[in-house]
Order: sequence, then C-alpha cells, then structure tokens
Amino acid sequence: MNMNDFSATLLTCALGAYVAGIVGALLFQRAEKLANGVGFGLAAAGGVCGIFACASSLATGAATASQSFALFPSLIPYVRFGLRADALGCFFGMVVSLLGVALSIYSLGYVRGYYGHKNAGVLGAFFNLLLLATTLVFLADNAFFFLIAWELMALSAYCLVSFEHEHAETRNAGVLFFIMSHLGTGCLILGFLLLFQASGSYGFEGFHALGDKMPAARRNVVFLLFLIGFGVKAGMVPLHIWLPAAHPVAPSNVSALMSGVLIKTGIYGLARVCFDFLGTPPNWWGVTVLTLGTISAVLGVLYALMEHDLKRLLAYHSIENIGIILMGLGAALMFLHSGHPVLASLALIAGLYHTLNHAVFKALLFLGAGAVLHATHTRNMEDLGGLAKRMRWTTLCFLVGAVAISALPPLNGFVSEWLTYQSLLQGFGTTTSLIRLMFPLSGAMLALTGALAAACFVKAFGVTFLGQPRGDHARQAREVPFPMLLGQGILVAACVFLGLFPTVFLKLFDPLTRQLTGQQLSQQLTMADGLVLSGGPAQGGTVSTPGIALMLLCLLPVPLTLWALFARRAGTRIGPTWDCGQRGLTPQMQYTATGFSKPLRMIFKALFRPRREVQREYDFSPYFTTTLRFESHVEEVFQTRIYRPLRWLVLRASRRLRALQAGSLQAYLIYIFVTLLALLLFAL
Amino acid sequence: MLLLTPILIVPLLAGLLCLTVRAPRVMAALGVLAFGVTLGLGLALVRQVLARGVVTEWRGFLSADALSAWMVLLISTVSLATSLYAGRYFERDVAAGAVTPGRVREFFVLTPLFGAGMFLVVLANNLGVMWAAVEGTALSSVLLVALYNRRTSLEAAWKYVILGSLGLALALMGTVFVYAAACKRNPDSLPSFNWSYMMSVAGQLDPRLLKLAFVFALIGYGTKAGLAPMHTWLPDAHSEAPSPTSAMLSGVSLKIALYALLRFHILTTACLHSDFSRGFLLGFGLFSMFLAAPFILVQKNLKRMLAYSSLEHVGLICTGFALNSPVTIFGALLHMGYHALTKPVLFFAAGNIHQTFHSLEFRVIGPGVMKVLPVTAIAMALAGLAAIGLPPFGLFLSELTILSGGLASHQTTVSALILVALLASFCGILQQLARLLLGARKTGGPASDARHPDGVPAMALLLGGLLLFSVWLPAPLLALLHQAADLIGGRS
Amino acid sequence: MNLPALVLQLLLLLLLAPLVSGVIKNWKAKLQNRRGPRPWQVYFDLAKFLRKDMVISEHTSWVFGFAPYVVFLSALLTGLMVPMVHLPAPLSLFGGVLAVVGLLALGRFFLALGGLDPASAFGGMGSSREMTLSAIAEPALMLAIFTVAITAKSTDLSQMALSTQSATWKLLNPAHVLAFAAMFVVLLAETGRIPVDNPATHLELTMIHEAMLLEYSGRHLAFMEWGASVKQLVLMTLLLNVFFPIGLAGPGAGAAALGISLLAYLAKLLALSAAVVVVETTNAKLRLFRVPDLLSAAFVLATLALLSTFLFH
Amino acid sequence: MDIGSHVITLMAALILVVQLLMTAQRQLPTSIRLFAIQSLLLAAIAAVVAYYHNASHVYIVAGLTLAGKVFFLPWLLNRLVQRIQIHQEIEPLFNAPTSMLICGGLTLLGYVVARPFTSLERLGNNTLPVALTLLLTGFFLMINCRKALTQVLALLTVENGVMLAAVAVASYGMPLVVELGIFFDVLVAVMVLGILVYRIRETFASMDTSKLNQLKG
Amino acid sequence: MFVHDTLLNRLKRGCATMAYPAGPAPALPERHGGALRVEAAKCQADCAACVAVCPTEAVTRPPDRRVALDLGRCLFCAECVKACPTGAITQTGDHRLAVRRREDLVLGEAGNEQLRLAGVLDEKLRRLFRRSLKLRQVSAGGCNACEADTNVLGTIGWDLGRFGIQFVASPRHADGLLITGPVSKNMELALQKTYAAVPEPRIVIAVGACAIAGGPFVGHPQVHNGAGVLLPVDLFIPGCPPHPLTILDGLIRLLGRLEESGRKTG
Repeated sequence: MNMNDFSATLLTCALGAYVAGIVGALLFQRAEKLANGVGFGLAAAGGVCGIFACASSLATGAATASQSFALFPSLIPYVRFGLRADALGCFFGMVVSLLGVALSIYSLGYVRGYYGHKNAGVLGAFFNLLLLATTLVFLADNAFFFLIAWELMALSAYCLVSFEHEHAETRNAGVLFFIMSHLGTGCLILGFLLLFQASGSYGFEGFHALGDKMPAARRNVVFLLFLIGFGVKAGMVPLHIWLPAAHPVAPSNVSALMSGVLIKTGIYGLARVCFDFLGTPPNWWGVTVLTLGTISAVLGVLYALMEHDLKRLLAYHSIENIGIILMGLGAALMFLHSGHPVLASLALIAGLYHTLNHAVFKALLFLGAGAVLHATHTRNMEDLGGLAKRMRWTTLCFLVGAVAISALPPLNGFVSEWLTYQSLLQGFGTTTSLIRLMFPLSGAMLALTGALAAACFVKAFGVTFLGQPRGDHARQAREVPFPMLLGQGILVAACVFLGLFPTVFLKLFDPLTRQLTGQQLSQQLTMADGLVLSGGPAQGGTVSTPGIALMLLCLLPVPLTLWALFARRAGTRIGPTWDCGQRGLTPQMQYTATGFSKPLRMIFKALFRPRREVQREYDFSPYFTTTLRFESHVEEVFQTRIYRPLRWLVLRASRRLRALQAGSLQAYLIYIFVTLLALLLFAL
Repeated sequence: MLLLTPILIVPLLAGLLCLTVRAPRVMAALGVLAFGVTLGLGLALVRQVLARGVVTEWRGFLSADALSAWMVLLISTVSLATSLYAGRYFERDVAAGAVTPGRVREFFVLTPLFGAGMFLVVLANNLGVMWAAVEGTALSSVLLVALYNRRTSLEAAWKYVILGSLGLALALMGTVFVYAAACKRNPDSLPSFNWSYMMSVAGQLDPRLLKLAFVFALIGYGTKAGLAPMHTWLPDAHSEAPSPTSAMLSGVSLKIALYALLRFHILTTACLHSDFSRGFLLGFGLFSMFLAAPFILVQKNLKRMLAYSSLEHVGLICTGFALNSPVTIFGALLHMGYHALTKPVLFFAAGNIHQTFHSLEFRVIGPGVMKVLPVTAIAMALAGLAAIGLPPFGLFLSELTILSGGLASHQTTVSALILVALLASFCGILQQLARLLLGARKTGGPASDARHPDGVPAMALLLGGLLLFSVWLPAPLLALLHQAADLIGGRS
Repeated sequence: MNLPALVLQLLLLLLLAPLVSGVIKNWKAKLQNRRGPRPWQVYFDLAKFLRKDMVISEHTSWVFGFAPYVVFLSALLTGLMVPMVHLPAPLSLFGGVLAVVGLLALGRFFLALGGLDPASAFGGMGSSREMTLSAIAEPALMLAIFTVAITAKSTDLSQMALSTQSATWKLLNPAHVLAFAAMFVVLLAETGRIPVDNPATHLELTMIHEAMLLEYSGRHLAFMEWGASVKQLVLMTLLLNVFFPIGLAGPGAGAAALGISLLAYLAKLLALSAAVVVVETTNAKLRLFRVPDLLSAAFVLATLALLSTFLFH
Repeated sequence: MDIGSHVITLMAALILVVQLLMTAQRQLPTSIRLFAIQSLLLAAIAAVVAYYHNASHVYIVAGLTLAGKVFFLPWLLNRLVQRIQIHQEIEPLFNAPTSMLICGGLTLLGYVVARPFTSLERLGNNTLPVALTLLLTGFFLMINCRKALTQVLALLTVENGVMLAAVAVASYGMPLVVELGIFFDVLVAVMVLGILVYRIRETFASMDTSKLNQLKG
Repeated sequence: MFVHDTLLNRLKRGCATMAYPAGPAPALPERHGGALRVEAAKCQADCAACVAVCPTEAVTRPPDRRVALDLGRCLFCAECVKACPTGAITQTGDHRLAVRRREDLVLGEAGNEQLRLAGVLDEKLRRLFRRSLKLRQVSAGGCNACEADTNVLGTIGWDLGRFGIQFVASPRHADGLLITGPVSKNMELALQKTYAAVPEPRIVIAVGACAIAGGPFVGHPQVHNGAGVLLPVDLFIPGCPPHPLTILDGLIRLLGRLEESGRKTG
C-alpha cells in the first residue's frame, strides 16, 4: 500500500470521524456530558488522523503525485465529490487538523460552562461540521465541490457565531458575517464560472495555468473577483468589518477556530488561484495585494490598540496578521512577474509559514481569552487584572502567545516575520522601476506593525494578568479545568517547536513550492544541519532561533556568578507597592487599557478621530461635582464612512421603491396597461 | 389502460364527495387520499412517458409529454402536503373561531377542484381548453383566498380576481390569434386546436400574427405567473390566503401559468426560429428578480416576504428557460421541483406562527420564535436556508446549473445579473429570518406551548423529499427532465 | 564562532557598558561646569545594588522577577551579535541586524511588563510611553537598516561593516550620512536621552525609562541598569561599526591589528559619547507629543537615505 | 357575400359606439343595459357569420351568447344592483372629455396594430381593429372607474372584444368545445365576482375599490 | 548659532566646583557663629540667664547639676551667648556639627564642652556606601530651609555627585533617608511607609533642629518632635538650618571620606 493510499485512507477516516462526531453529538443531546465527550472526542480523533495524513503525504512528497479520489459516489450527474491531497491542500489540511485537535481538547473543558443553559450537543455537532467543511474546502478538487464545502463552512460558522443568540449583538454580528461572507461567495461563484467557461470543466486540474490562455481583460476581472471573494473571508481591510464583530460574540473555542483556520481559507483560495490557476501574474496584482496587506497590517494593529474588549482586540490582530501574510503573497506575486521564482518561493514560504504560525498562536491567545472568560465571565479588560497569581498556567500560555504574536525572537512569529523581511529586502534588487521602493517602505510598515503589536500585547497581557484585580469577578477567578490547559499546552508546544526548529518545517514546504513556483528552497535556506535559517543568498544574513534560545540559557551563569559574588547574603522582603506615602494603592489607580493606549490615540488622532463626552452633575457649585460620567469613543472609519452610508442608501431606495405597491387597484391596472401598450407599440 | 383521465377525475370526485361528508377530518382524509392517488398515477405516467414519449387519451384531447408529466408530479406533491397540513390547521382555526365550519367545508371542496383544474391545464392538448382550465383554477382559488372574510382578505381576493381575469382575457386574445394563424394556413377545414397539431404546422404559421399572439399571451399568462410588473396581486393574495392555499398558490399555481406561457414560447420559437420570445422572457424574468429584492429587504410582513421570495424564484425559473441552453433549461426545471418542495414548508411554518402569535408582523412576532415553537422554527430555518440557495439543499445545485449553463453559452452578463439578484434576496431573507427566529423571547407574548406541534408530517414529508432529492437524482427523473428540456429547447 | 572571542567580547561588553554611561554622565557634568561623579561611579553603584536586599511589591507575580534577567540577557546576547573589535561578531551566525532589533524588542517587552506588574500608576505610565515611542521609532530604525542592508545585500552586521569598509568613499555617501543621522535620533530615543526622556529626572510624571524601574531594588535593579547600559553600548556599536568601520580588524587579524582595532573602537565610542553629551546639554526635553514629530523627522531622513541609494551614484 | 360583410362592419361600428357611450356615462343600470345591447350586436354578427359559412356550431354560439350575455347576466347584475342600492358611479379617475380622448387614442392604436392582419378577415373588413379597440377601451374603463360593479362590466366588455376577435379572425369561430369552455368560465366568473361584490358591500359598506388599499409594501 | 555659543561659554567658565574637602573649606558667613562651646565651670552659682532667654529650652540648668546645652534643640540664635554674663557659652565658628549619637549633642558636662566629630559608619555599611550612597529626601513638615540647604549641595559649586552621593526619586533605589522637618502627624504615615520601602541595609540622617528634636515646633501636639522618635537615626546634623558645609561635612564624614585630626570622633 503505497504512501498515497495510506494518506488517502487516513484522510477518509479523519472525515469519517468528524461525521461521526456530528451524529454522535446530535444523538446524545440530552446527556450533555456524553454529547460533549463524544462530539469533541471524535473531533480530536479526526484531527489527529488529519495531521498524520497530511504530514505524511507532505513529508514523503506523495503530495505532488497525488491523484484525486472520489469521497463517495455522486448520485447527481455532473457533480463529483473528488478530493485531491496536493501539497497546498495538505499544508492547510495539516493546519486545520492541528488546530482541530488542540481546540477539541480545550472544548471538552470549556463547554462545561454551557451545561444547563445551552445545548452542548448542538455546539459539538456544528464544531465538527465546521472542521469537516474546512478540511473539504482545502482538499476539494473541483469548483462545484469547493463551493458546496465553502458554503457549508460559512453556514456552520454562522450557526456557531450566533450560538449565544440571546443577545441582539450576537445576532447582528452573525447576520453581518453571513451576508458579507455570502457576497464574497457570490464573487467566487462568478470567478469559478468564468474559469469554467474558459476551461470547459469544473476540475481544478483543468484550471491549472489557465490564466495564460485567457484574454488579459477577463483574467484581470477573474483576479479581482477572487481577490474580493477571498479577501472578505480573510478579513482584508476594506472588507474586514465583520471580523471584529463576529469573533468576540462566538464561543471562544469557535472564535479560536475561526481566527486560526476560517480566515486562512481565504489565504488558501488566493494562493490556489494566483499561483496555481492564473499563471504568471501582471505586476499590478502583486502591488495591489502588497498594498492591501500593508494597509491591513497597520490599520489592524492600530484599531486593536484601541480595544479594551479582549476578544475584539484579538480579532483586530487577526486582520493585522492577515495583512502580513498578504504582504508575503503580494511580494511573491511581484517576484513571479519579474521572473525571480526563487525569491517568489521565499516570499511564499514566508507568507504560508506565517499562516501556520498565526493559526497556532492566535488560537492559543483566543483559548487564553476563553479561559479568562470562563473564569471571570467578562471580556472587558478594565474589570480584569491580577489573574497571574490566580490562573498561573493560563497566564504562562497567554504570555507565550503574546511573545509569539509580537514577533519576538525565540518564538515562531519572529521567524516568519524574519523571512518576510528577507524577501522584502532581497526584493529591492529585482526591478529598477520606482516600484521597488514599495519593498523597503512596506518593510518599515511591517516594523511599525510589529512594534505596535508588541505595545498592544503588553497592554493586553499587562492589564489582564498583572497588577491588582480591578473587579470582584477577577478577584474570585480560579484556574480553568485541566482539558482547557491541555489544549493551550499543545498550542504552546507547537509555538515553541515552530519557533525553534523552522528548518524542520521548511522541508514540508518543498513539495508545495515545487508545485506552485517550481522551486525547492529547503536546502538553500537551512545551514549548519538544520540549526540555522538562512535568507537565501550566500552572505545574506542568517538567524538561528535555537541558537538564540541556547545562548540565552548559556549566558544565565553571568548574572548567577554576579549573584554568587555579591548578593549571596542579600535578602528579600515583601512590602506594599511604593505609593508616595499615600494611604495605599487602590486597584482603580492602576493604568487601564484605555489609559495605556492614550498616547497612541493622541498621536494617530487623524485616523481615530477620538471623541470624549464628560457629563458632570453637581449640587450647588460646578467645582464640587457629585457624579462624573466619562465616555470616550474611537470612530471606526470604515463603518461610518463607507458601510453605514451604503446601507442607509440601500434601505432608503428600497423604502421608496415600496411605494410602487401602494395598495391602489387602479395603479396596478395602469402598470399592466402601460406594459401592454409598450409591447404593442415597440415590440412588434 | 387509462391514466390521464383518472388523474383528473379522482380529485374532482374528492371535491364533490366533500360536499356530502360532515366531519372535517374525513374531508381532509379524502383530500389526502385523492392527491395520494394522483401522485401514484403521476409516477406511472412518468414511466409511460419515458417509454412512449407522449401519452394521449380521448383521441388527443388529453395528452401528456415529459413537461406535463413533471408538472403533474409537482402538483400532486404540493397538494398532498397541503391537504396533509390543512386538516389540523383548520381544526385549530375553527377552535380559535377565526373561520366557520361552513368555510372549512368550502376549503375542502374547492382545493381538490383547484387541483383538478391544474391537472387539466397540464394535460389539455387543446390550447383553448388549457385557457379554460387556467380560468377555472383562478376562479376556485379566488374563493379560497377570500376564505377568512376579513377586510384585507376580501381586498386581496378582489385584486386577485380582477387582475387575474383581465390577464386571462388577454391570454384568451393571444390564444385566439394563435388559432387565427392556424385557420389562415388552411382556411377551409376547421383546424384542430391541439398543441401537437400546432407544433407540426408551426413552420408555416404567419410569423407576425404569432408575435402578436405571444405578446398577448405573455402579458396574460405573465400576470397569472406573477412576473413583474404584473405581479402586484401576488403579495396580497399569498399573504391573505389561508396558509395551505398560499402554499399551493406559491408552490405550484404560479408554475402552471408559467407552463402555459412556456407552451406559447415553444410554439413561437418553433415558428419564428428567432430570439423574439426568448428576449421578452429574459427581460421580464430579470426584472422580477431585481424587483423582488428591495421588497424583501424592507418587508414588515412574514407571508408577504415569502410571496416576494416566490416572485424572485419564478423570475429565476423564467430566466433559466429564457437562456435557452439545454443546461439552463434543465436547471430551471430542477429549480421548479426544488422550489415546489421548499416554499410550502415556509408557508406551513408561517401558518403555525400566524395561529400562535395571531399576527404576521415581524414587530409583533418579534425575536425568539425558536423558543416558542421549536419544531416549526427549525423547519422554517431549514426551508429558509434552502430558499436562499445554500448547498446542502438542492436549490443551490439548480441555481449553479443555471449559472454554469448561462456562462457555458457565453451569456456572461445575464448570468452575472442573476447572481447579483440572488445575492440581494439572500441578504434580505437571511436578515429577516435571523431577526425573527433567533434571540431570547421578549417579555409577554404566548408562552412556549409544549403541545404537539402541528403540520409536522406535512413539513417532514416535503423537507425529507427535498433533502433526498438534493443528494440523489434518480435516473428516471433525470431522463424525464432531459426529455422535457429538449422539448422546451425545441430540439426533440 | 570561537569560544575565546565570545568570552572576550562578553567581558568587554560587561565592563565597557557601565564605563560608557559613566563617561557620558561625567562629561555632561563637566559641560555643566561641575566636577560630577567619576566615570567609574556606575561600577560602584552596580556593586552596591548587587549587595543590597530587595523589597518586592506584594502585588507582583513571577513576571516581575523574571523581567530583569530577560532584559539583561537579551542585551548581552545582542552585544555578542554585534561586531565590536573583531569583524565577524562571535555570534554573527545566530542572527543579523533583524535578530538584534528583535532581541532589543524582547527586552523592552519584558521591561514594560515589569513596569506594569506592581500595579503602580508610574510603572503603567512608563511602559505605555516606552512602548508608544519605541513603536514610532521602529519604522525609522528599520528603514535605515534597510538602506544599509540593501547596499550590502545582506542583513548580517559583519557583512554590512565589510561592505562599508571595502569602499572608503562610502563614508561620505549621502545615503550613509542620512541613515546615520536617522539612526542617531533613534539611538537617542531608544536609550532615553534628553530630547526624548531625561535619565536624571526626579519627576516621576516626566520619566519614561526610569518610571518602569521605580519598583525594582537590589540586584534586580542592578541587572536592569546594567542591561540598559549594555543596550546603549550595543546601539552605539551598531551605529559606529556599520557606518564608520575604520580600523575594524578583519577576520584573520593578528594581536596587533586587534589592539589597533580596540583603540579605534574606543576612540570612536568616546567621539559618539561626546556627540550624545553635546546634544544632551544643549537641548531641553521635548514635550511627550512633540517626540513623534522628531521621530517622523528621523523617518523622513531614513526615506531620503533610501532614495539617495540610487539617485546619486 | 358583401352584404354580410357590410352588415358585420356596421354592427362592429355600433359595438364601438356602445363602448364609447359606456365610458362616458356614470349610471350603473344604463351601463348594464348598454352591455346587453353590445352582447346582442355580437350575437348578431355571430349569426351572420354562421349564416354565410353555414357552420352549424356558430349558431349555437350565437344562441348561447344571446341567452347568456343578453338576458341572464344583465338580469343577475340588475338583481345585484337592487340588493346593494348603489346606482351612482363616483368620481372616475379621468373626467369625461379626457377619457373620451384616451379612447380615441386607443382606437387609433387598435387600428395601427391590427392593420397588417386585416387580410385575414373574410367577412367585414375591420372587425379585428374594433375587437382590439374594444379590448383596450374595456381595459381603460376598468382603470377609470372605481366602483366594483363597473369593473365587472368593463371586464365583460373586454371579454366581448375577445369573442368578437374570435368570430372575426378565425374563419368561423373556434371549435365548439372551446367556445363552451370559455362561455361557462365567463358565467362562473361573473357569479364569483357577484359573490365577492356582495361580501365587499357587507364588510366595507361601500363599493368604492379605492378604499381597498390597506395591503401595502 | 545657539549650540556653538553655549559650548564656548561653558568651556570658558571651566570647573566651578569648590576644592573642598581636598582644599580649604569655604568661609562661613560671619553671622554664622558655628558650633557653641559650653564651659560649665564659668557658670555662676545660681545664674539662669541663659535658660530664660532660650526659645526652645535648649539650655537647662537643673538645680543639682551644671548647665547643659542640648545643641539638638538649639536654633543657634546665639541669645544665650549674649545673655551669659560670664561668657560660659561661646561660638567657636567651627562648622563641623554632625554627630552620630543624640546624647553627643548635649554639651556642658566636663569632658564634652564641644561637640565630638561624627564617627564613620560601622565597617560593613561603610564599605557598602563609601563610594555610592543614594539618599531619599523626605520633608516631614519642614519649613523648607533645611531642604533648600540640602538642595544647594546639588548645585555645581558644592556638587554632591562627585562623592557618589545622589538623591533618588524612588525609596526602592535609595540606601537611606535624609529627613528634614519635625515629622508632623500628617507626615508620620508617609515617613513610615518611605522608610519601610527602603531596602536593607539603610541609614537615616536627620538634618536640622526640627528633624532632631522638633526645632521651633517642639512639644506641639501635631508634631512628633523629630525623626528619632519614629526611626533609628544614624546621623544628626543640628542647625536651623544647618549650613550646606555642615551637611556636606556630616555626610562625607559619615562615609569616612574625611580624615582629619583635631577633635575626638564620636
């Protein structure tokens, strides 16, 4: 049984596990504990099979030669439910399976919070359906099956987002998500149909390098359609408004899955279309994707800084990281245009490696936020604080996630951003036109984004976990049950492993880059048998995260010897925090999340247009106020400038159109009469 | 062995029997029995049609080709589900005093007649008889619409009958002109008015006369089919009629008029060999789809929203036929089937909601129907998702077939417009249903009545059928649809 | 990487860093016409702090105790990656300029968390301002690095120094001068010098870097101060050896060459310190929300440097 | 042969005149009577056609039209008028002169549309344009008046127009079974309309259809 | 341009710091009488002129014992010198007033007509703080005279920094407290908390009569009569306010940076 069949059977049993998970969760709805166990247990099992299937087919290079196999015989004539585990599909399949395992284990603990008032079985069922649909999206091999899986994914995500549909805010977020996602799918349908028109069949093999055969104008239209369609799902800036609305209201394990994997389907789509289908791209494609990526990155992090709702903050960070991934893809497209396949595959590896990293550390952060929510029942950072001493392990996991997302050295965020920097740097030399200025400028913006992300996560981690608890919820917080910690632990291990041993994963990218750009870079990028990561050219600069981690440990004796020499007799005393001799620090005196981001709000006033209202009530003199109400808002430019006016226009037009059906029989008769006369006069 | 006549006679008999029977439960059973038999006969007819192409009886007076066989199936399925649902529906209505037992009897008499009329339309070979049958269905449904005798239902019935009869008068003018064209060909003998005869001589008919005939038929039958701008009666009639009737109206009666219009379209294309009739159908179809979307978006009444959604689906089916490539016509026929399975469920659920909340205004029903009527809400959610074209259900399949057919025949702009219209109505319906079904119950309003939810067997039958046929298209059904598609495309 | 070079550079780093900040304090005093503390005063302070006890706030978690070690070690590690005396820096294989920037960011990240942990308002304010200003300084720093990296076609510091060393006219190249100016402004911002932040102030409300250390005492404070001075030395060395690599000993240099290289390095270091002292004494501290204008000026300088890489030659 | 066509042309013109009269006046009973005259003329034309083409079934058609539309329907409508005691048509949409002008325009349109087909008629040269005009003016009459009963009458005139077209254009009317089907349908239609008018009268206490405008949007 | 002129001006002025303690101490203003000297032997039998005239009862003459002048409470107004008929109390013009123990401040007994010089810290503390002493100044209700004089030490003339002594913002960084002011009730808690915030080993320096014994406010209900009541004080620098030279002398003597013969050390 050669490798291809092995991974195929494993894949089928993974999907089978998900289906069993759905059925099991629905069947045992009444017995909540059983439904939770069966549902998420099977999801975890499916995830494990998925990881082995994809990893094995990627590692053994079986992915490149894989044929598509029908999942089950299709009873509908021209629809073929074919799966093809090619390199790109396997890579993303691995991402979804890895997250599936970690999140399912986490959910075993998290869903206990829902016993009694919400139906855990339905949550388990839809969770499995989402995993199933996402895996099918990655592995589908014809447009029809892809669209079916895509819509199923959107549908199950909608049901999961509006799981706690008691609050109006959740319902609106769910509807906004589904409508924008479906408008995106509309563009995808049109795009695929245009490809179908050009290629004659639905199969993805038929679409390969179809772009070169299509007329330029139509090819650009197809590209724009796919950019919009997948951009909506990925959360690119102009089309991102659903993301900060939908993720916070969803249950935490779901928002982790959505942030980790769902928005990656958009990236998968873009990669599949731009690199596999549309052949060598014109230059403006790459420039557009790079610019949108940069804008998404900067705006994403700037808006994240202004949030004091933990999960909205993480949602905006998803937009930022998607921006970074798009920068990688955009750069790769520009290199493909200027005929530098090696550099293109470097940029592509940077983008896709960041996809994997983001999936891991964003899910980890959402799980952390979920744990905080589970313990304190609030997402508002202004009521949290001091959780480090009460939730020791969640704090550690969240810190690892925070360090990873801020792209700080030993962990995986740094590695993928380092690769992105390398590709942007080497990109400067590829053309002589002024376009090459974009690379260093977007590099500078990436640096700004990285630093702002670090600032944002100092705020998020510091205000939530350190200092004194600001509300009594935070004061009574207790550590979350073990499965939740295990879920986070797996992702922490993944973060550390991805960070310290990037060269191991580069080998997995070989079949992928060979399929998309025809290059194989893992030898070129690894030095010193896997410990050092090189940027490509000989003296082009290297980095070795294991080396950095090792040296950080080896340098530890320096402070220890200093301690031994000088400070052996020094003691430690626990005392109150220094408060300039006042009567003692109250939790309200601590720096709040809003306060922390105040300098940046002042600096970027033009973008945020901050508004603050202070209402003062006093009895007899304005100088002795009895109550003070302070409110500060940051204007979400896209909502107030683009989407709200658009929506208002549409509704006003529809209301005006309603006057057509005003109830008078005469008017209706006149409509028919006029139509008859028009036809008689003009049509004959 | 006679097949077509029993299809007509059985519902007729059931209708008349209901006059004599006392107990409403028996009348409902009669209805179910009648349409059960017709469904069985329909299946037999399908096998016959696949075997012999066209089945005729009474020397060609009744004839059934693939298209009419398919219509018979749709009519009997929808009517069966309706009568299944109507039994318990009217029990509750009578208990609530909304309608007198006399009226219930009127319902159970008229519905089988309505069904019989529809059967006659699809089986009649003679265009004149077809017209009379459509007139018959119109008249029987008018009294059904006016069943509740409220001010609004009378208003709806009046508009329905005036606009309907006017439309049919124009349709009659179209039929007369067709017949005139036939007479012109051989003035001496009295030509037969049969459809089969007409098709055989289509080549020699006078094109100008046929154009005029098609124009009148288009306006006439278009009004009955609810194509915009002649659709104005549709939301009023479908929202004011009792839910079983509006299910039949929306589910299949619109398609009957479309069937008649199709006959004229086939005839005109066969005679003119030009895109004359296709262009009109395309224009009216697209116009209906685009007109429905804004109304759905700002709709305040549940059944009116469902009516506009039917308008949009009929528009899509009409555009599907108008694109005139075998794949799109096959898609449109498939869409007819799926829509006939989906829409009644929505109306049954609306009926349950109407009887529980005594209103159809979104404001009054408010959020949280899921908490009050869980089974109805789930059925409505599933049917709603199907109606807006989401994959697990067949409508997505048929919509995509129509679109891919359109693109395969290089009519890209039209397909793009169809897609835009579908997206627009998707947003409207999703937003309204989400606001209605989800959410916590607001204070006051009926408590969640735990009694056995009604109409479940009917809804289950239809939803089960929909899910079954979304996944599995049995070979005979496929052959039938291909045969019908060739018929419409003028290639058989 | 050879061990003796690593240990030597480590010792040089540990000893030289406090000396440089001592010299800067002394020269500043001299320019204020007072004798001022002796340059090696910082050693005494550090030694005393190491010996002293520690008072730790009751609200702090393990992060408070962990932060000083991260700051100190990350600063040392960046020191080992930057070529000071001998061209390929001991750990140049482990990371180029991007790794240096990343490690400095890691140090700053934990420094800020250390500031937030004791739940005091000053610590929060300090970390908020530190993270804000460093975020605004980052694009200018990265663009300056990009300018040099582009001309040297590598992000490895040793490679950059070599490429600048090879063409002597490179010192007067406008791109280099502009990039140096931008990096100098960023140096002032990163090490908390006068125009951005006043290291010797007592007013807690005006502090940026000091505010985060208010709660630290004993050896934690020693490691923090030492780490800060090492970070300052690293940034200065980065500036010097990338833009003015005169006298820097090549890969196979002998003892004499190393000696000359050390002397040249010390001379350059003192020159740069003099520049810093002059800036500090002749300028007043900018208001907090005027600092971004200064840093955007640095960004413009860096952009001009980037443009001039291909406009003028 | 030509006498027949002359007679038919004359009667068609008369039908048109009756139609214009009906548009102009407002009294309900007179409208019913005018409708009866119009049906009579139509039955006469059918009889003349039947005579010249000695087609027996057309006689039956003529007889049925006579029985049904000249006697039975007017009787039914008059009984309805007595029951609901409303005789006066209220303010129509367009006042008399404008509606007459519009009818003129519609007649012109009818002739323009029907011109290419006049060759079809073997008896009477312009009965088809008249039929078309009858249809259009009947349509306009329905738009113009607001009384439910007048709308029914307008509908019947439209239906007369169609029957006239059938008689004129088809060599000698349509097959009998079709004619019967159409005839009975018209009868049932009028009965249903009568029931509805009666119910509206009870619930709305007035016949003004413009009050029927609660269903909006 | 601006930078150029500043630099030239600064370089022209050269170093403005005084040579003390290497060079001679700057002259005290003449009004400053310096330390007092009490020779009880010259006292007449029952003369109590000085007791009556002293504003803070610094001078006491219990019936059975000889006159005793508590320099801690003395405001150096030199009224007693003027009032003493026999010149038992005289001003020596000596600026070295700092003492290590409170009782050393009481003059009049046979052996200690004059103040002993402040002794050096014990060996462990001296080695720790000899070259680097960071003090946290706490003004516990003082009239800002002592604070001003302490502040003067930071100017370019005195330049306390050259001895490694520095005033710091946070008590956590400090090695000791320099307290001025009579420790009012309001400031008691603040003083206690600041003292608690300073990590061991720590020293306390009381500057000025108020900090030592309450100064002019001695005995006031809202005052704790000096820091000694609350905290273990290591160095007392009397004076109201003590001349900067006295404070400087006390500090560097405390750290053992001043080797000088002459008077005994306490």
